[in-house]
Amino acid sequence: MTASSDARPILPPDQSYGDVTDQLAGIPLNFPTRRRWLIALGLSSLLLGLLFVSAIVLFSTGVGIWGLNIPVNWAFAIHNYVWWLGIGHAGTLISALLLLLGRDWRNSLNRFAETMTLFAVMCAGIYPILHLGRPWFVYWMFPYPATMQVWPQFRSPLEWDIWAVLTYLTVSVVFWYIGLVPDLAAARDRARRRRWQVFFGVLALGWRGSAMHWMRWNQAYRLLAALAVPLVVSVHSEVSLLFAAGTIPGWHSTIFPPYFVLGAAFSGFAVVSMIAIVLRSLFRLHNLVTDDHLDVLGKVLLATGLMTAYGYVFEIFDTLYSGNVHELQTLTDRVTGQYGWSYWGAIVFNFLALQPLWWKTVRRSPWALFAISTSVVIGMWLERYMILVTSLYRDFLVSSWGEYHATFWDWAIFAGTIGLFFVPFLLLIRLLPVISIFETKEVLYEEQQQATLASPAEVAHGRA
Amino acid sequence: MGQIFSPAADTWLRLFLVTGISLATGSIVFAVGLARSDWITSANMHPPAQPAPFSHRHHAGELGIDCRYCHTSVAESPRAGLPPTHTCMTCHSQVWTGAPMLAPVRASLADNKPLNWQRVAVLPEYVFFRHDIHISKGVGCVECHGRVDRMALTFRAKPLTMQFCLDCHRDPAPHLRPKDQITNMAWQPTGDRAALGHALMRDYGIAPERLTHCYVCHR
Amino acid sequence: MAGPELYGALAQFETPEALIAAAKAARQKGYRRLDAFTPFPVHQLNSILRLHDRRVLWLGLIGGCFGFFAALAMQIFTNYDYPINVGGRPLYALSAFAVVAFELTVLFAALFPAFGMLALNGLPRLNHPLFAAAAFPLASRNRFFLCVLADDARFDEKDTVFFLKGLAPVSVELVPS
Amino acid sequence: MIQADDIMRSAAPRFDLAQARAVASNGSLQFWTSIEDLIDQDGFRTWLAAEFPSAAPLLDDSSRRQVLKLMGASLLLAGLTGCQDEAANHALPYVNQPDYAVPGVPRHYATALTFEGYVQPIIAKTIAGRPIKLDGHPDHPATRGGSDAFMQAALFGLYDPERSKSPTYDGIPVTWGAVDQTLATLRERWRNRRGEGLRILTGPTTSPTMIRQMQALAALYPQMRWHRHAPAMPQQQQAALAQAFGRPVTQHLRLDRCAAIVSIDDDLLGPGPHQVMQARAWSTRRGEPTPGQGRSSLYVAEAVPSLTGTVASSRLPCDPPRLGALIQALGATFSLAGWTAPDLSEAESHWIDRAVSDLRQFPGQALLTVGPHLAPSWQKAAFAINEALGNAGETIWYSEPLLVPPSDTETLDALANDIEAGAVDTLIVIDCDPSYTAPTVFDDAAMLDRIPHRLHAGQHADETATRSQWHLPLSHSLEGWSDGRAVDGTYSIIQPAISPLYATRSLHQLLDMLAGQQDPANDAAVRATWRERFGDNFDNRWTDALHRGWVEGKSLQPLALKAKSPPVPLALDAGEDQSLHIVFRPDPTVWDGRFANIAWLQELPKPISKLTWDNAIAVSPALAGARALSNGDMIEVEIGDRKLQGPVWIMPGQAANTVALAFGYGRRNGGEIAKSGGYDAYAIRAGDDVWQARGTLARVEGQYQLATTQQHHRMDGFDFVREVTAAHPTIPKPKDAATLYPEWPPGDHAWAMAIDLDRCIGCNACIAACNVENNVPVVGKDQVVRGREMLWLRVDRYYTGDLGNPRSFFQPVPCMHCEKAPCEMGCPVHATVHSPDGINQMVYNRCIGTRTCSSYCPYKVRRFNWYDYRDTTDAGQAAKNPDVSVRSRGVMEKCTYCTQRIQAARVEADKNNQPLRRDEIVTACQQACPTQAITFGDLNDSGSAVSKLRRSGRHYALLEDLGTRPRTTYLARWNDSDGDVS
Repeated sequence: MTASSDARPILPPDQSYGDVTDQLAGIPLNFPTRRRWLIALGLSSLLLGLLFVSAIVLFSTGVGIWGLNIPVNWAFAIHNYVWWLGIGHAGTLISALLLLLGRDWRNSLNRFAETMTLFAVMCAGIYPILHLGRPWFVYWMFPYPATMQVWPQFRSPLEWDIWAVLTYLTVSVVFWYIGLVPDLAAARDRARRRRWQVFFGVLALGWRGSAMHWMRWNQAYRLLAALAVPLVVSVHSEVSLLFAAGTIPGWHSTIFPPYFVLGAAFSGFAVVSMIAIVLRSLFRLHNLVTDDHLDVLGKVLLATGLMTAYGYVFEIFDTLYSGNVHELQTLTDRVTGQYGWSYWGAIVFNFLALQPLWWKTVRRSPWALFAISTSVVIGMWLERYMILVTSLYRDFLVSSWGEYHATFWDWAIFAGTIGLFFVPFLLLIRLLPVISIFETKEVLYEEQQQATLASPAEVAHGRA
Repeated sequence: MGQIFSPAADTWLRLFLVTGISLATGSIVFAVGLARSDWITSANMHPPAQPAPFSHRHHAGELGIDCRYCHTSVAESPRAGLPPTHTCMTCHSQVWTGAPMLAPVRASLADNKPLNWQRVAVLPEYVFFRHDIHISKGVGCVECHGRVDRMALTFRAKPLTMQFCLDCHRDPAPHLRPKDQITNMAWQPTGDRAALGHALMRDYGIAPERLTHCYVCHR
Repeated sequence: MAGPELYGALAQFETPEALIAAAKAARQKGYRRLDAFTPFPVHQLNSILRLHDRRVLWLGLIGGCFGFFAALAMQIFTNYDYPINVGGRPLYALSAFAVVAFELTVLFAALFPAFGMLALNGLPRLNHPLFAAAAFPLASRNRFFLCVLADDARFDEKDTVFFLKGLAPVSVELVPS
Repeated sequence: MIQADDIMRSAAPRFDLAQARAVASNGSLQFWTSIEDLIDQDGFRTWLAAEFPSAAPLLDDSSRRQVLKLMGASLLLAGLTGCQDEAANHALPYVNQPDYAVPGVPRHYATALTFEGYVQPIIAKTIAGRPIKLDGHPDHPATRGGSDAFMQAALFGLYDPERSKSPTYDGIPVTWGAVDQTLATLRERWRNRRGEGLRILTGPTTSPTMIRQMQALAALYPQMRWHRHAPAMPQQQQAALAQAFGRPVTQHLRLDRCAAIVSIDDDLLGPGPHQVMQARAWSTRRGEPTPGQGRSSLYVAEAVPSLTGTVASSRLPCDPPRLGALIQALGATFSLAGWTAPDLSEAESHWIDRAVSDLRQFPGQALLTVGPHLAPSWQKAAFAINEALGNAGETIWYSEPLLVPPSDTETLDALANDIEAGAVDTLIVIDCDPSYTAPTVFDDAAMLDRIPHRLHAGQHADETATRSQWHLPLSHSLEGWSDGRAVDGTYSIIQPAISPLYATRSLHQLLDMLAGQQDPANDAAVRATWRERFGDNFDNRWTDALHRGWVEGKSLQPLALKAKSPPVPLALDAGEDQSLHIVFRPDPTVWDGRFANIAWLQELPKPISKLTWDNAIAVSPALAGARALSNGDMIEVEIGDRKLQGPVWIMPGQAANTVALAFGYGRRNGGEIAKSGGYDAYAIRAGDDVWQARGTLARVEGQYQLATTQQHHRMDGFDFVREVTAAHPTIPKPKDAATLYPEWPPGDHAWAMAIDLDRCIGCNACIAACNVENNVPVVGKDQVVRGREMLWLRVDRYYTGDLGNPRSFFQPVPCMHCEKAPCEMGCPVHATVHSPDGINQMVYNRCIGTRTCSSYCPYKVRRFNWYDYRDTTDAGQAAKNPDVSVRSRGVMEKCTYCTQRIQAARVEADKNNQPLRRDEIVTACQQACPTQAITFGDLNDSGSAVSKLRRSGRHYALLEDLGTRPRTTYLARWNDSDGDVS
């Protein structure tokens, strides 16, 4: 792996491989914070239960239980789908993009970031099915030799969606697992109880860390990373086409793909920061997830946030420049209309709330960063809502203008997906190393190499 | 510490993976096959129980009664029509007057209650099939109903899936016959089938490109 | 000590540097069937142990091409198999097909090398002679191992162990196969 | 529900399977198993099923569930189970097949409906013996095939599951036998008293048979008196005519001859028995104006926005007294003896000047009409002025009265007085509901109870029925024989399209029974009448009349009459009185309340307010502003000491100080749906002038949820509805929208529709027809509130300009069938695609409900089945069109250009290798439209009507610049508000 270009080490180098290994592999093997974990699991399970109940009601009664109507016949289902998927993207970007760029700080974050991706994408993935009028026919979207001889319609952004999301989910799982195997081996070798030994033993597939294995593993891992980056971009661009492909004012714009991708990364990094902050205090990982990490996350958040803000600006410019009467109407409705709160909410939570990040002290303060990240997550949720609803509720013909009011079931299913996200996530941080063990050791190794190369003075400076 | 797994474990693991994968793929293949099987299309299945054991073989085959004698409206109506009890009794008031197997028929006439036949060639309610146009375009009964004249008890002879319909709508020629042979179950083309088919297509003015869009059958 | 069939001799080192030095020495000594085991990838070893294998990358390329053409073929076939006028768009709408084509390209370009890597590495392999070695679990922790395989032409129980001991390892042990 | 169930339970034992089965025939009933349910074959089991109707699986909308449950009262259709049932695995042939019946082939009957005494000639399409579609009789001289919403929905009156199914005494079901016995004793009593105290109350009638029968009764019981009551039909006009010409006459308008029409609050094109005929005539003249001819300008001054006002060249909103002022001004201008010009506001005099100049410009080709509900003195001025202008005999003529006008002793008030005086011994109310429609006529509601013997005959157990000891179920017009005259005087003989579904009797059977006949045949009375009239050539002329749909000859002769010069009108009240003007109007969808139990009409948007399921109190924007009222606020309207409360609806274009109340709601009986909503305007309708009064209104606590299908109305800034003027008679053609897509090979046909916005009067007939033809479900008020109405064809209504007196526009919007349809490329499963002949197909059984199509649709014409809206009960099924799928939960649906009609026509043509005839195919909306605003046809045929219209200068496409290439396009409206289109 190319050496970190940071002058000063991201991790305190005064820790041995052994300690790191025991510390991280120890988390699943003898789990430190059972009570808090159980409480969290309990709460998330309640939400998950709510999801099941809502889904049963939904399937037995119909999507009418939602606040949908004509013209607003897409709302929560689609906009939460976009929101969840966006969150997922950060995981892939962190572990893949930063791997390729050789940003070593990512090694402390990539594992749980990827894990987060998996379940965020899962949450997103169930929405397109839930929102169908006749979900039991969802398999019609796949090309199979049916006796009716009708095939899927490959010009439809929804059809693209299915392929994109499934590809994304599969690749994310593979990428995550391939990266996990050496750590599973480490856990296996640390395990003392038979049950753990078998559990990790099977999962580790008998990884031995032979030089040949490592070489092939490197090729595969970096190749996957190289594929994951364009994949992420494509997936969310494609999701944006779900809207841009329609003629509806407020959707029919070429800025959507980048706009969506950046927004996605933005919300994702926010969630990563939140998880990082919680995990490190939960498992006392301050030695691995350092304030420097938070600092970097803060900077990334600020950067992506500003790009998203650019999106807002350009959207307005675009409309004014086009001068299209319907586009202008939609713009006014967004800013001043019935759902103006979603627009201004997005501005406030996504842009204004971000500004403190210009200050290093804020970036390095877990609490501040956590608060800002939360606001970003909310802000992005509002933004997706705004893009969807404010375009649909007043499209071309004044006569067909309508309103949308989310019902209890809209909220129930949304809350449910949060449970769907956390239950498996909590289970995995309980069962697997939350931070990549071997990559951490690799960083330490490289740092020590640097340290030996560098002059003592700099080293001292670096330690300070 | 020693080995966690015995050497056998690897064999088991591989076995497990292989079976898993083959099951997954196998089930898909199975499902695709099943959809075409008689079990799903209910073609060639055991004839359903009917109020009276009516035999097309006897009436259409042996006695050679024309289909249209009972299914009167087949040429001018979307549906072929089932014979009113009265039609049965035109003969059976003379022949087999006392036959026990005809008791339900007599009862039906007596207390003015229709016979409750079980349908055999059933299409989904969203399929709007029209007998009249098929008859007038030279599609014989046998094309969809099979050799009814050989069925002691009537059963569904063709799958009647959308595929079945489309095959003919896309390439009608091989399924066409002269109008006077429509109800002739036994008819066999003499000479070049293909040539005949295309000649008939011209005569009947059949344009396949108009026959495969959705509203032809669905509304 | 005449034991059973051997897998090889396993030497344990403190640091990657020690391992690298040992590996160099072993090569010079003429050992060819060498393997090293490290808790994290130590790239210098590749050159020292002469490890060359680009098949994983080739698999990626093959997978990509397969996915791309499979996707195109699928979409073009389905559109011509039952040609339907969809919103006046042409049957052969490459711009529309591009999306799925790209997704499948990525999908297979990722799956092939991933599973190829495992297969080439002979994984999963739950039971392996090395797991029997007493010190080997440390290979995933903080120790670095060099193993001279028993099927090396120059392998000799005593000589090899003696040689390895000369490289200042933490320990040396013979691994039964 | 309880009541409904009781009705069924009680009726069930008397249900006659054999009779009902006679109705049934060997028909196509795919829809019966609309998805899962099977129809069983035994009447009793069907009855059981009806006992426990399958409620739609809805958690949160009570009203819809109620509607559907009500549809469940369905044993009536047990008989229909003697049918083939395609998808259920049961097939039930006839026992004896009627000679005429070809299984699965619809039969058409020429017959008629009666409405406010007049007949509406129709063609009834029946399948399997069940009427499934009614349409105007295309050859009838009066209507020429036009429909109105009432005519279209009459079908659902027939299948209304809450119709009375058996006679009841004090609400307890009894047999007709019992009725006969009672009648016998009553007849004895009447005969002894020579009819003293015997009173019969009916609605208005033109039926010769009924008149003959009443005369017969009068002969039997000389003292008997026949009262007539028509709450929604103004009597002032008859009075005015009688006074003006010294004899009762009926006036007839020839709008097709009018170059200029000046209407003082006369809703010529509005709902009512004259709508179809007059709309047809008006539109014929309106045509496509070309310089120099076809000129037809329309000046309307009115208090409440009406359909006529909406299409007017120049509309002037003014409060009732000012209407009088206008008439005075006209009287003065045309120098009626002693008339002096009042002082007018600027707007008023401007309007008058233009109206007068047009009236003068076209002598004999102009028409001045005054609302039939306005003071007779005002109306008489119009007769005189028309005479002065030479319009009499040209654009307006007079004939013998069509309706037998009630003498003063025959009115409802006379009846009330007699009851008061205790002079009434027996009251027989027939097809009329005074205790709902005229509560104020009786001093107290219970007054009826003082009458010893009270019989009520009607189709529902309505308010009057509950006040009568006897309730006798009447047959629906489609079930019984009758006759009558159309508004143009043409006689029609009404033959049943289906034999009675329940143990009901027709009006004429009932009258015969009163005269002492035992169990008279359904057609006996009518035959008797016409045997007399046709004389010896009876059989031929009878068959001919039935076949043709009306009786030839027998049209009215114009009477040569001279109008007495009208008296000088009393000085108008100057209006110091600050109170408001409360005006009463029949409701455009439930009329006087008689249609209130028809869910389909309840959900039909009122033409102007677009409200459904309720009536509201319409106020002007000015008044609303002054009183700080907003839509849905509850207010109390007070006239004298009578009060009612209802929700406010702000009505743009309503006269500032006028408040409009609509009849037909606030029912207390007559069905669950009827009782479901609204206020009862009859409750405060009293005094000499029952059409307008002085009153006050006050805000009261509370908000009321009104269900409207259109929430926004302003079109300023958009050009959805375009206009042409004499100055700019054509719309600039758009440059051909460039497209990246190669053209698809053209099909053998290219279906398209053109809608002439200049002819559309927004009457809703098209929507009603579409709903019936395409099995469009009723979803219930709460679903409409949530924006989920299912109308495939909606009529948008837009305003521009000042809401005090806006220009308003109607625009029917069906699916545009875009050639480059955005919806289609959105669907992932090929569920909406294009056919070679250019139809944007929606394939329900392939739809998985992603709703992408609707999201992408710029016109939002698609409708989604959010719940299972299917009406799976027999009653609901019976009215369904078997040629159209009933859509299940979770699928999208929309206008298909009536593809079932296209397919049927093509098959017929194909069967004998003939090409389709030009303009052969007619869509349901087109067929119903009384003004022929909708044209459908083939673009490949340059001679087709639609192709011609597409070449018109007024032709344009909605949202043209989106490049969707709609096949449904519009003809711009002529804006002749500048006075002159020539």
